[in-house]
Amino acid sequence: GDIGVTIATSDSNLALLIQGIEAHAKELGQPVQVEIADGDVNKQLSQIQNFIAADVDAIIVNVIETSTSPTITKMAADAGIPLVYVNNTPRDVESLGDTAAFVGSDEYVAGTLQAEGVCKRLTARGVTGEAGVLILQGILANETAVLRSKAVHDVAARPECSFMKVIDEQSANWDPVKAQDLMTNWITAGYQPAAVISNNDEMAFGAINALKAVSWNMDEVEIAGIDAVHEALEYMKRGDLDVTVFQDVRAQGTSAVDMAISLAKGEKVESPHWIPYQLVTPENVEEYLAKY
Amino acid sequence: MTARAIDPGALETTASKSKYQNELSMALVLVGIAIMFEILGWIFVGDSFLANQQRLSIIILQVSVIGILAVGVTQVIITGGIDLSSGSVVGLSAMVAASLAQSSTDPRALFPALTDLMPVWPILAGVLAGLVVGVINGGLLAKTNIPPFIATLGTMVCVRGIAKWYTLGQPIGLLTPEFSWIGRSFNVLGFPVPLPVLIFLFVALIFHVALGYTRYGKFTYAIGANPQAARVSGINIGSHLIKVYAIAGLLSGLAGVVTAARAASAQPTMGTAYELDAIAAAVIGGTSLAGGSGRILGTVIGTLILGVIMSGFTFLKIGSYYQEIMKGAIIVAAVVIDQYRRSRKDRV
Amino acid sequence: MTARAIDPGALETTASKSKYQNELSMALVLVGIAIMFEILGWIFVGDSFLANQQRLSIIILQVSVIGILAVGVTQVIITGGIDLSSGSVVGLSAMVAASLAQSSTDPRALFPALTDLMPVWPILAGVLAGLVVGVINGGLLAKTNIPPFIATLGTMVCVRGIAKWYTLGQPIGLLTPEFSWIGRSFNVLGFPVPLPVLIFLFVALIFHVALGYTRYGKFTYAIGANPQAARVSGINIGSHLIKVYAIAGLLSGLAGVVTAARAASAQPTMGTAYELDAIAAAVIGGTSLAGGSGRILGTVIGTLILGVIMSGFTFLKIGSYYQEIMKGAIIVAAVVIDQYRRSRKDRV
Amino acid sequence: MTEPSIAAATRPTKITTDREGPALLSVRGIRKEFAGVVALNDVSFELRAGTVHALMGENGAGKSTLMKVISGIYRPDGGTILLNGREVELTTPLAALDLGIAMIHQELNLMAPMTVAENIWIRREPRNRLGLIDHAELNRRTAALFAELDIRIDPDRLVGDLSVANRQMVEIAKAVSYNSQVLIMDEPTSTLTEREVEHLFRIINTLRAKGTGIIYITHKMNELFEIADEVSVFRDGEHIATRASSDLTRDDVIRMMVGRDISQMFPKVPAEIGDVVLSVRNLTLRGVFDDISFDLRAGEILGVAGLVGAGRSNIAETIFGVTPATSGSMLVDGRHVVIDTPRTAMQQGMAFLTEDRKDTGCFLNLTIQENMQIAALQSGFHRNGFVEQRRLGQECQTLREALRVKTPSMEQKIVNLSGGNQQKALIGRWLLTKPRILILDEPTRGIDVGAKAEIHRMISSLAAEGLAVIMISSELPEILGMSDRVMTIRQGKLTGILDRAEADQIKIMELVAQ
Ligand SMILES: Nc1ncnc2c1ncn2[C@@H]1O[C@H](COP(=O)(O)OP(=O)(O)OP(=O)(O)O)[C@@H](O)[C@H]1O
Ligand SMILES: Nc1ncnc2c1ncn2[C@@H]1O[C@H](COP(=O)(O)OP(=O)(O)OP(=O)(O)O)[C@@H](O)[C@H]1O
Ligand SMILES: O[C@@H]1[C@@H](O)[C@H](O)OC[C@H]1O
Ligand SMILES: [Mg+2]
Ligand SMILES: [Mg+2]
Repeated sequence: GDIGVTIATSDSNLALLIQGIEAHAKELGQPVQVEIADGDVNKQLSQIQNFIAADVDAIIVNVIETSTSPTITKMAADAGIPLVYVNNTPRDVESLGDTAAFVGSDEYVAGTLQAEGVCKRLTARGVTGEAGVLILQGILANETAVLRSKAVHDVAARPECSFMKVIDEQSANWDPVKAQDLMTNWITAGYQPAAVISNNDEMAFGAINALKAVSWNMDEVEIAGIDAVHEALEYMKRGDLDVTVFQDVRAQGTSAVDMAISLAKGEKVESPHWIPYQLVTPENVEEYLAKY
Repeated sequence: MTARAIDPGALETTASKSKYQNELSMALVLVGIAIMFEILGWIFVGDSFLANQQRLSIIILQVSVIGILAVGVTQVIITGGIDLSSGSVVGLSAMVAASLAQSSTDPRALFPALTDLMPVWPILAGVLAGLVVGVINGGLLAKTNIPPFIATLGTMVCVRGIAKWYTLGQPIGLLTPEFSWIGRSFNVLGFPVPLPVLIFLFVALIFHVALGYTRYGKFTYAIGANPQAARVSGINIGSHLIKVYAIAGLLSGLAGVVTAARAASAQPTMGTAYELDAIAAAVIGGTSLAGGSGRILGTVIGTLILGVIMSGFTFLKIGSYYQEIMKGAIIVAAVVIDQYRRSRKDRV
Repeated sequence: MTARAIDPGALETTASKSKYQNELSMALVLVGIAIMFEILGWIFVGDSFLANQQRLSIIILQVSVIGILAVGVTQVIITGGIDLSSGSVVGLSAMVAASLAQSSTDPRALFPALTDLMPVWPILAGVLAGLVVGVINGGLLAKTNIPPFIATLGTMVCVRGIAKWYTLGQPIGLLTPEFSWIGRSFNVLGFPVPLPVLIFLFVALIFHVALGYTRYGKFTYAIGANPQAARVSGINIGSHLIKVYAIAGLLSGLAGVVTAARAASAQPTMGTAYELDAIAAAVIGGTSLAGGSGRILGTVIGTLILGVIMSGFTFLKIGSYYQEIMKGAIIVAAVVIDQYRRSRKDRV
Repeated sequence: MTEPSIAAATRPTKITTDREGPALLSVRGIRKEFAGVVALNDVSFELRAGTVHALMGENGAGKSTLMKVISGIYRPDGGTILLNGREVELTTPLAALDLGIAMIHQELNLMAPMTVAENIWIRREPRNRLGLIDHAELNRRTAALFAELDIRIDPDRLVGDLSVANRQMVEIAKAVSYNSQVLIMDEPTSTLTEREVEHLFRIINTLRAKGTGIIYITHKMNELFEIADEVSVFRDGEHIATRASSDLTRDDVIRMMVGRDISQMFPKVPAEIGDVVLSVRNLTLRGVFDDISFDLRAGEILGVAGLVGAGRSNIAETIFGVTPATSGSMLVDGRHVVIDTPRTAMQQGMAFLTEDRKDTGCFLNLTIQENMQIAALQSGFHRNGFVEQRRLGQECQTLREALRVKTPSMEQKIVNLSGGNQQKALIGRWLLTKPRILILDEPTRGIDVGAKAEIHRMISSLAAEGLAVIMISSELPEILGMSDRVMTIRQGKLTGILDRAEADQIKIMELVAQ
């Protein structure tokens, strides 16, 4: 039978996740049915119930809100259908039981890598005095955004990076245009950031656009994103973006399919299964460009 | 005494036959869409769409929250108004209810002293939160002269902000099983029926009666049909609008409680854009945005049409982008077909 | 012939003075809000809100896309309709324009054969995409009897689906510098003015004239004020509605092009919920959802009020939850104050 | 010239009442101002129980405004109102209703999507033990009320489906149902034909006998002498005088209203009748009217008579393309034309003043200027899409003066005009299109005597210049005075076309009644 897949919402990163899932399933000749929940918990629950009604072999869930995962886990378990969470960490990741599993990457690590990258580059440039940092946050209700931002604060609290001072942080809802307006407002508020650290690449693009619009010297500011989407690598090659973190969502998708098939066969899988993040800087950018 | 005096007996029957004619017409559209999915199901999926008990209950379950909102917004629209805040109220009341429904197993409970409460408290709190917003909406309209669109747009933005501020954006999980019980299914005549569905149908029934058979209902129609005439007939428009919006708020609050119970958790973004679906359900069901006409029965049918469309596409395994494209087209088509049927009937 | 013959000259001036009275009243509210931020700025941030050239231009810049949509939707609302599809059209036309504005440095360009085109092509394509949606909206209303809310809700859902389907959810980046130039600033009388701001103001000017001084405008108001009377007066309502919705669609398309150029990239989700802001701008500016009244000047002021609110809070470094809560409250307050001022004037 | 009254003989004789009875309602020193207009200036008058008190005055004199003050719709800027000798605060319509003051409004004020019964009993619906509305009882009460008033309308019909006249009867029944001490009627007969007027007068007489005080506003002089005990005349917001109607002549009233004499009521200018401009052949709208054929010539005024609901308005609407015919044909200047929208009718040089000025006439929230110019914009007054506002403004101004539209400025919203003045502006709208065929449906509805004479003179002289006119009217004197020929309609059928010479009331009544 099918594997039912429900994805939290449609954004570029998750579109890659879908590609990863669909491509791998096709290779294996495994039919999948992908639904997108548009960020609506109710809708995601209904999609899962529809999958259960259609009696699918397994369900892959990119959960919208980690806090809803216990409900989902229970629904699948009651119906006796194997379940794989992907990308977003479920709240009950430690107690998924034998028929459910998780594959993803640790958001906190992403934020940490990103902030460390910025810290290193600032140190290398010889910035020693107070270095102002602005944080562009994703949707604050997403654990992803919260953990990534928290990691930045934690890195800035380390002695070797303590010259980094967070001067303001606001949410731009993962939206590049909102980020652009926010950055512009920050500029006019008189901020002179040494770094702009963004919860994802697309918001970083917005910040870059805003800075370039006022002919800011891009060498004097470190811009960091997360995801290493293709466009980000191009921005990096041009010297606009300085740090990003490669989240291998396609690999997450591939593993999710594999794990779902194993579970459906009644096999045990290792959970949680972490796909590592990788720091991308101008030094190694070519390597990642080659992946696209 | 009119020149074309028509046999009054004949008229009586025409009138009573045609009372639910619009609803009948829409019900036919609903059946038509369902049959379309049934046929497509046999052709493309080799399976029946309707002969699946579970699916039938999901069709209603997944729109029961929208349906509860739609019952409220139908009344608001009949008065000639609109309520854009209902989706945000779902978010707020879900948060408020959930915050009082946490189980003591959560070490990080929001109000550690208020865990493991009886479900009646979170339910009351959630509904009350909705009521308060509704009274504010109604009060704004009664006391000032601003358009309902702006008043409820304002509360929509504001209430969403409050929902996020409540926990600084954090979701609330680990609710007591007693509370999440509201989201579960029950055996009704041998069928498993989810409680949210029963709540929706119960609410619909109550307000079907209230609109059709009480003064509350007559005032609601009168205000929407002709506010000037309502006023000179002695209706206190302000105080009636407060009632109508308060009820809509209360129902949104209830919808929020149901949402939290279904998910056994609450997020401040819950219910985003639900107001549009709720309004769509009402309008598809024949409620006119010009005010003065509409019925809950129609809204229930409109809600079911949305439910069938959502389930149908998933059932047919249609890619989600195509689903969206077709969902838009079908909403329009449903209303066009309905209008066409009605106008043909008029001509005969 | 009347006993109390009043000097007509004197009265005419009252009338012409009062022609822009509503707009004046709203402008005062705008100024009031700006002054409030100015004062709060000095108290809490120790800085001036207004005495910052750049901020002034940003206030308009960040709402210029909303403003372009609002100019279109104002006309639609004046006919008694509504356009919910404008936000989705922004997404679609941004995608369409961006797909023809990619630079050849992108090895994975969507149409590798169509890179490095002159900006006129993507602009035309984006605007055209909007126009097509607008014509569909208008055509639906002209040919069928469905409410504008449903017709444009349908296209809203449908068009968003098409925008996502276009690249299967992928964004389009790496646009040519010539195209992104539309998002840049220019020197006007020594001030750096972003081109989107000029486009917005230009569009506003054109339709201010069109609504006030052309047959197109007079028919638009007449249809909204009383469609039956408009028909009896010889107006072809169907064909006029097609024009109005086509223009609204075209402007949404233009807004999409501007959005893509500003961001130098396009996502299919661009413009989500912009329709609400655009409608809000029009209604804050005095356009009545009942149809038959409203002016572009008011809409421009409504747009600026939204802009000031957005910038003001960021300027005051207020946390985003509070921002949201207060944004809702201020939108309502602005309209309440305006209504209050007007009603007091009526009494005098 | 005396106004003929066909039904006078059948009407009950007027019940005379004690003129010196105590005041039921007294109004003292009322003042009401709207932006730029003093609508009422220090107005006082008294209404006695069991009398009919007529208010007369030119359009815009302030009659409706005063009534709205008394029924709690407007709050006066000054003055007091006493009911049974006690001062009352009439802050809302509800307060007025509770004190026993009910009103029939000049403009229909009904809830179209609701049924007749629901409209009448709104806020007073009978309820059963459960608190739910007892619809059976509701209909029973309506039936009883209708039986008492001898009205025959199905209580279950939607008001929106009724003809204008029937809606007016519903308004009357609703107002009566309040059993109030004071009943205000603001031009109740402007949409009624003789039969209903007679019917209304019977109702009024019954109420008067029961002691109800009735304020009756009308522009129809003959009604005054038939029904009113006392007459108060208003001019420009001021109360001029109150007299017993028996002490007055028609000319006295007019002199008080207008401040001068008006000699000629229907100054029909004999016009040279030219060629046939419009031929209607077997025109049918299935279920509404059948087989209507007639010719209309240049310079001719064709009066159309019929009872309420006979289908006169429907025929006019079909000729003008509002509701296209199901069969039949039309020729303009001998050429077959297809007229399926008002637009195509206008292209043939037609113009059509509709009967219902609120629903199909006025753009209430637009200015007088915009209301007047809209139709003319179809054919001219624009260059490259731009409106030639100056030229148009001047033409409108000329017409406004000719029609005596009372307003401080053309930039006023038309909703702020008195009913009669709105009607004048709408006539202006169609004259501005310079039509060759002018269809008028109840053209002088709600128009004061002075302006009516003016409008008649205007129509008549336009006809003399070659305009062909179809004039539907429920006022027989108007029909007889103005028409070159009279066409009679009964139940959707053409029953006769009479020449001016042979037309008289008796013949017409024979042809229109069943
Ligand atoms: N809401 C309003 N705003 C401004 N002016 C008004 C308003 N209502 C009435 N008026 C003006 O007050 C005056 C009196 O109007 P009113 O309607 O009382 O006249 P009327 O005597 O009833 O005339 P008619 O015989 O035409 O019905 C008119 O000049 C009218 O234009
Ligand atoms: N929309 C409608 N639905 C049902 N019946 C209608 C409708 N319009 C008109 N009628 C009926 O058609 C008949 C003719 O109406 P019409 O208004 O043409 O009569 P009329 O001779 O002009 O009378 P009036 O003097 O009232 O204008 C009436 O009985 C009316 O009730
Ligand atoms: O880009 C973001 C991605 O990094 C995160 O995993 O989910 C939300 C996305 O928008
Ligand atoms: Mg009047
Ligand atoms: Mg008629």
